[in-house]
Amino acid sequence: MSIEVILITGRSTSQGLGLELGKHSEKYKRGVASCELNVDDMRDLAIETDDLVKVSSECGSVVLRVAELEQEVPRGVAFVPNGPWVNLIICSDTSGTGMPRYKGIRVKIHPIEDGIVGDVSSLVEAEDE
Amino acid sequence: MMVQVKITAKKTLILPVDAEVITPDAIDSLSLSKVESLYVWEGNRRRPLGELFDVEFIDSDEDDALTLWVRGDLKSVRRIGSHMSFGRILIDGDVGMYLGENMKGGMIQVKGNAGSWLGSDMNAGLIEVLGDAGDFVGAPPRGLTRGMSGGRIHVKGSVGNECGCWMDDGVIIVDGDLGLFGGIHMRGGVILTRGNTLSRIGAGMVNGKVVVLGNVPSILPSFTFEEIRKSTRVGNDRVEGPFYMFSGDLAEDGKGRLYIAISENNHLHFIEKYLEVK
Amino acid sequence: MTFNVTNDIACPFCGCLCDDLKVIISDGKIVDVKNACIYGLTKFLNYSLERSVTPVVQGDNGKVEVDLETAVDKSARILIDAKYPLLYGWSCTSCEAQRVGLELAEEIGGVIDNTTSVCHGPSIEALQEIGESTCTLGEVKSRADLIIYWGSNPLQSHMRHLSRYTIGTEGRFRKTRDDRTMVVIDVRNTYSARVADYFYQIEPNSDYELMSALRVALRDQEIEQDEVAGLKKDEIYDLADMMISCDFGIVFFGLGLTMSLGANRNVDAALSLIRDLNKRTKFLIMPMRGHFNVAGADVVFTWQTGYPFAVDFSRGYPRYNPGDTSAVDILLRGESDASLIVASDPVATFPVEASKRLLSNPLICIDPHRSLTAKAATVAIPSNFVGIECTGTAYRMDTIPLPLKKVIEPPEGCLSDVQLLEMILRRVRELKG
Amino acid sequence: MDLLIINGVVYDPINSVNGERMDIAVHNGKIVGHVNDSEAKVIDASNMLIMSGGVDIHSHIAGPKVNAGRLLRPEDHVNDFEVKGPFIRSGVGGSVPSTFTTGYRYARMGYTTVMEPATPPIKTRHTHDELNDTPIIDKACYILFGNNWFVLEYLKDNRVEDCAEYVSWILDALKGYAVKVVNPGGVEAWGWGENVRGIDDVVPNFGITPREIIRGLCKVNTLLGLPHSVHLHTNNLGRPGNYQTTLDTMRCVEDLADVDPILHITHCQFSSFKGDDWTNLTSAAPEISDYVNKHSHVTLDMGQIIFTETTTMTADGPHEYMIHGISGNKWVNLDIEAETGGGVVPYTYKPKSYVNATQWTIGLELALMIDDPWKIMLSTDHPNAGPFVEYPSIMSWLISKYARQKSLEKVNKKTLRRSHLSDLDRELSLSELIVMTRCSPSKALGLDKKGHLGVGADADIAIFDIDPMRVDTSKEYLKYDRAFRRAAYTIKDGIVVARNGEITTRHTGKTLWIKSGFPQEAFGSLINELRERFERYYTIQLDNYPIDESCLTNSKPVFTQSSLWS
Repeated sequence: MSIEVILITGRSTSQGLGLELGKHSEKYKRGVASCELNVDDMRDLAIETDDLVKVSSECGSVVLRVAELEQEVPRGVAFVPNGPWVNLIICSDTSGTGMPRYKGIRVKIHPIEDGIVGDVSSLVEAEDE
Repeated sequence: MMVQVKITAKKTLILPVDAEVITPDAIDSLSLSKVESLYVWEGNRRRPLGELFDVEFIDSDEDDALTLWVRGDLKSVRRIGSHMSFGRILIDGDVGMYLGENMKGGMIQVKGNAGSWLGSDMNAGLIEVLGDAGDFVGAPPRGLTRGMSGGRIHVKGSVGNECGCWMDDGVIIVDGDLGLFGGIHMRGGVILTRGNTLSRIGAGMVNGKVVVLGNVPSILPSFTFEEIRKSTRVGNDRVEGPFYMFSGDLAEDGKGRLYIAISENNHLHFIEKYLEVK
Repeated sequence: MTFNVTNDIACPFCGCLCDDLKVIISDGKIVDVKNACIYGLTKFLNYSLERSVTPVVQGDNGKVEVDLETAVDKSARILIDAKYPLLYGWSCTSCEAQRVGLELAEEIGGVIDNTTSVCHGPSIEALQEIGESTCTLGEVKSRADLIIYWGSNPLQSHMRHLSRYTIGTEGRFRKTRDDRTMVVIDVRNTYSARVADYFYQIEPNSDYELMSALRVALRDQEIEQDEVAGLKKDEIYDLADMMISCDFGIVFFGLGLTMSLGANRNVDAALSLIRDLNKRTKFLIMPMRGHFNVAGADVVFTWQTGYPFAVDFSRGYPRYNPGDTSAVDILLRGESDASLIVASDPVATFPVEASKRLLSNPLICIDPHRSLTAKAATVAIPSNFVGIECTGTAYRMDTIPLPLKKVIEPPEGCLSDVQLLEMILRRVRELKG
Repeated sequence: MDLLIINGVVYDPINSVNGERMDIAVHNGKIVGHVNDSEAKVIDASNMLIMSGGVDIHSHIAGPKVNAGRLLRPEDHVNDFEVKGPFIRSGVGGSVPSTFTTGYRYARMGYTTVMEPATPPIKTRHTHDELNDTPIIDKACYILFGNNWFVLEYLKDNRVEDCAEYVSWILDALKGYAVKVVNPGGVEAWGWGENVRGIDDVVPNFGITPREIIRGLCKVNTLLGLPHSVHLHTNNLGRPGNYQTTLDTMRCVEDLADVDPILHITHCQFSSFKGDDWTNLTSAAPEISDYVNKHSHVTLDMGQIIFTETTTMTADGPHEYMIHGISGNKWVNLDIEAETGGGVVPYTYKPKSYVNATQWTIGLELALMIDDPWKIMLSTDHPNAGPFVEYPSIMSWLISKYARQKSLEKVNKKTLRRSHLSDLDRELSLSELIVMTRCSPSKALGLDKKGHLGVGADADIAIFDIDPMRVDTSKEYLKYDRAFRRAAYTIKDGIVVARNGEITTRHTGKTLWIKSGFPQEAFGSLINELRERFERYYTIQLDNYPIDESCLTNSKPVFTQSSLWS
């Protein structure tokens, strides 16, 4: 069972604090490798807070933890804080403006039982030339 | 007896290569060694053309204009045909950005895909791309609010965003799809796309015409539906409709016109109720 | 236990650059900060938690700690050999360091770009075609009776913006909160939306359509569609009336415009809307700049090279075209063959495709944090925290320049960005002969 | 390193030397009587014209407004750039060059001192950052006071001495050189999108008129003994019929003048319009020059139009919005809290445009109809009326009737019929031209070491490859035009910095500013009195407002005498 939503990325308190508390801290990972969904969408996916979901766009996919709602998220929208995890599904094409599309991208979300949230240092390996 | 010049990239070029000397104007009436000693830039190194490209003069019996036949992996080779005013350039594969920028005449044909800013700020001449093209087709350099002022660009594939940005005049034909903001800030000229478009076509246009034969997801609220038109002129030939004709962009008191093929856009049929009222 | 308090400290975190902080130090450690928000407080109290002090070089068999001269020499050699080096970051360091960075980029024929290109770069690309009617924040404090936050959530990203500059202030001509109206236009019902007088919740990726409708309403023409961007036609007319009938209105816009569908053109429409409004009343607009000195990076880049970011020196003179010479595009096309990252963490902020390319070439990182970029770097050189351990100049989001002060000594042997960059520049010139 | 320049034809009007063959000796950056020529570097200036380095009294080269112009117009730079060289940093030109290029291009033209005429106090730190990156030339900045809330409040209550103390503190704290006034009261009204019409219009919310602001600041200027007079951009600038306002402005301070001029009307061309609207715009140069000829308390600079594409930028926010309305070009507006405003709009002056052609004649008529060259200085209000690199074409128009005639053939016919220019036969002599480009600006700025080649002067020297004895300024103006564009030698502080258009060494000029003679504790009480209002009007802390002298790479304080504290 999966749904298609519009992904919005942005600042969050834990993301902002993480910049100063260090990006290797557990607090940063818990706060930033997370995804907020509207209550009705969560019901459709039969998931609750702290479950894991796989979020995939046309450029990649990432496993995130379903977070408690810090601020409101409308139906059909998902909110994920800026950070190395969400960057796994952000496309690098900037259509000539220098700015990749960080907000308003179409993604599929489905629950995933055995997924694990990647550790921050393992997320980005060198491009194998 | 006209000479054809064959220019072949020696290796895969990874670093950005500025090759604005690859034009008939720069090469005309030069000896082979002179052509090879023209300078190009590979990243921050200035290199003679001969170091990166094999140059060959071929006698051709056809008496048409000087032709440059450019081959090899040219994806990162930019500004070919820059400020060109006569002759022809034939490109076998893909080619990099700014192809034919500020072109004043002559013809360029690309068998593969072209990068962004294709025919940037073009005044005259013809560019034909058999594959796709990037963003900002015909657009001016940053900050200028007058773009392509003439000439013709025909892309058989699809193009990216802001095709024909700040266009003053000339014709752009896209057989494939048109990206976001097609014809943005247009002041004149015509854009025809046989494929579909993304949204916001004609945004900010003050004049000029965008003709779409495929599907248009939506029309900006700052355009008003005028009437249904049977056909419309693109360059010197006619394209059959029927079309919904919109005028705008009202946000700029614009007199631009959008021709949207009715057959592919039944989601717009609701506007026909305005026909009786007008 | 001796306390000493340094006053009027500028906070090196976000574009608000609040300069009324009081930093309390006891026994050589910062123990408290008055007037700062949670981000500023956290930075001052925890800046030295996750930091390295000695340079590290990626040897054949793993990382090796080296002295500064070795790290500087290796960095200089990487930069000289590179045929298209990318120098990126610059927004979280001082203007003085940015000036040395520009001289280094020119010396090695590289491309220098700052974090503007993935923040408000599209805003500048739009400004360069439309212009911008703007002001400094004090004009808002003194005169503004209509304050609109569009695609921005200040209570999350610029926590003291409301209390220091807009609805929470007492201005010469706006004494109380009732003299001002606050409007939020956003996709989510955020903290900021909850304190607004009016909240317009719009559909994602529809800012451009809403602005088109507003500009039609502004010209007293009819909006033909019943609903635009998720708002009823009448709501749009009401918003247009509110904008026309105020004495002094301002729109603060954030990454909601620059990062969603239509990035630069969303800002193009916003700048045009504000320009047209000036025919009817006094209206201004201001981007909510993120990092504490990203505005300074644009200012310094522009006065030295004529261009605000994405400046290519590869032909010995400045060239500029975002989409060609901007960091993410260069990395996506795999065109750079080395990189120097200063005061930024692109491995954590860039899309994965771009950051992978960053790691597949020699990478030099100058940063006080133990960031992802620093951990992956070929040469990682730790530096001081600007505005805490060394002085400098920074520019606020409305380009007002402010002095950054030194409140505490840096660790032994740890130098500032300016000193490190000057050492590398000197070494580059020695090696080039 | 000593320098000996021999066999040159020297023009030094201040020391009444007008075309004499003489040698000039330089030691330690100063002009001296003689040097022993065995050690000195000798420059053979045979058949060459020698004068002191150029002094530009009004040129927007640094600061927030100028940088907004650079940012706004990448298209202005893309085709005009300078490549990195042995002694030069790379940069871009166009109408608003980058800072390095600005310094080099002035030096190549033989200019050695340039004044940035408009910086808002709260952003002057930015202006000094840019001046530090403007090589070779000496420089200073004028600080904007005409719409400053503290100034308006002091002068409304006629507290002239308190206002003088405040102005002296600002100049000292922010390292400024002179008092600049732009559309006094009008830019404050622009904070609400309004303006003031004439000098007796009351400024909304402040109950004071431009006349009172101008008179108040002239009194302050005299009280503080500042080297330069008040530098004024008049109300109603760029509006048909504004010559009346300009005359009223000059009259309203007549009674305040004693020996030295009390007021400098800058870029006066823009303030000398007659007629009711653009269609019947005519030149008011006769009226303005008649008044200036009959009085000695006013100096002017031209603001001469060049027919080219340029970028207008001024603190006069409402004026720039008007230019946006006329031209439709992109518009930047920059209102500054409690102090001033600003605007930037690209604009192209066309010879075929009746208005632009008339503006072009007004500037030249002013220069030719004002008899005393010490009262009218050469300027284009760079880049507003045109870029400074075009000064040589203005010089040609001034010294040669034929040069004017050639350009008159290209202008709008209606302008040709109506303008006085075609029947003005006066041709300035070389000495008069040198007065307008070096001597009178130095005198007006109180720079006694500049503008002349007498012993003790700064060794800022320009040598041009043209023999004034043999080449006639009137008929062979083209040769002078070419010579003035690229000095054969430019010498700054006794060092050869440019040679035939090539920069030959790295050099950083001085930044001049007025060190107040006020005792520090006097400032202490002023600051305490200000603090409460400052916290209310501004969004930065009062103690972060001043600039430390260490922020200037080459600081040169200038000391003044004032009755207030001696």
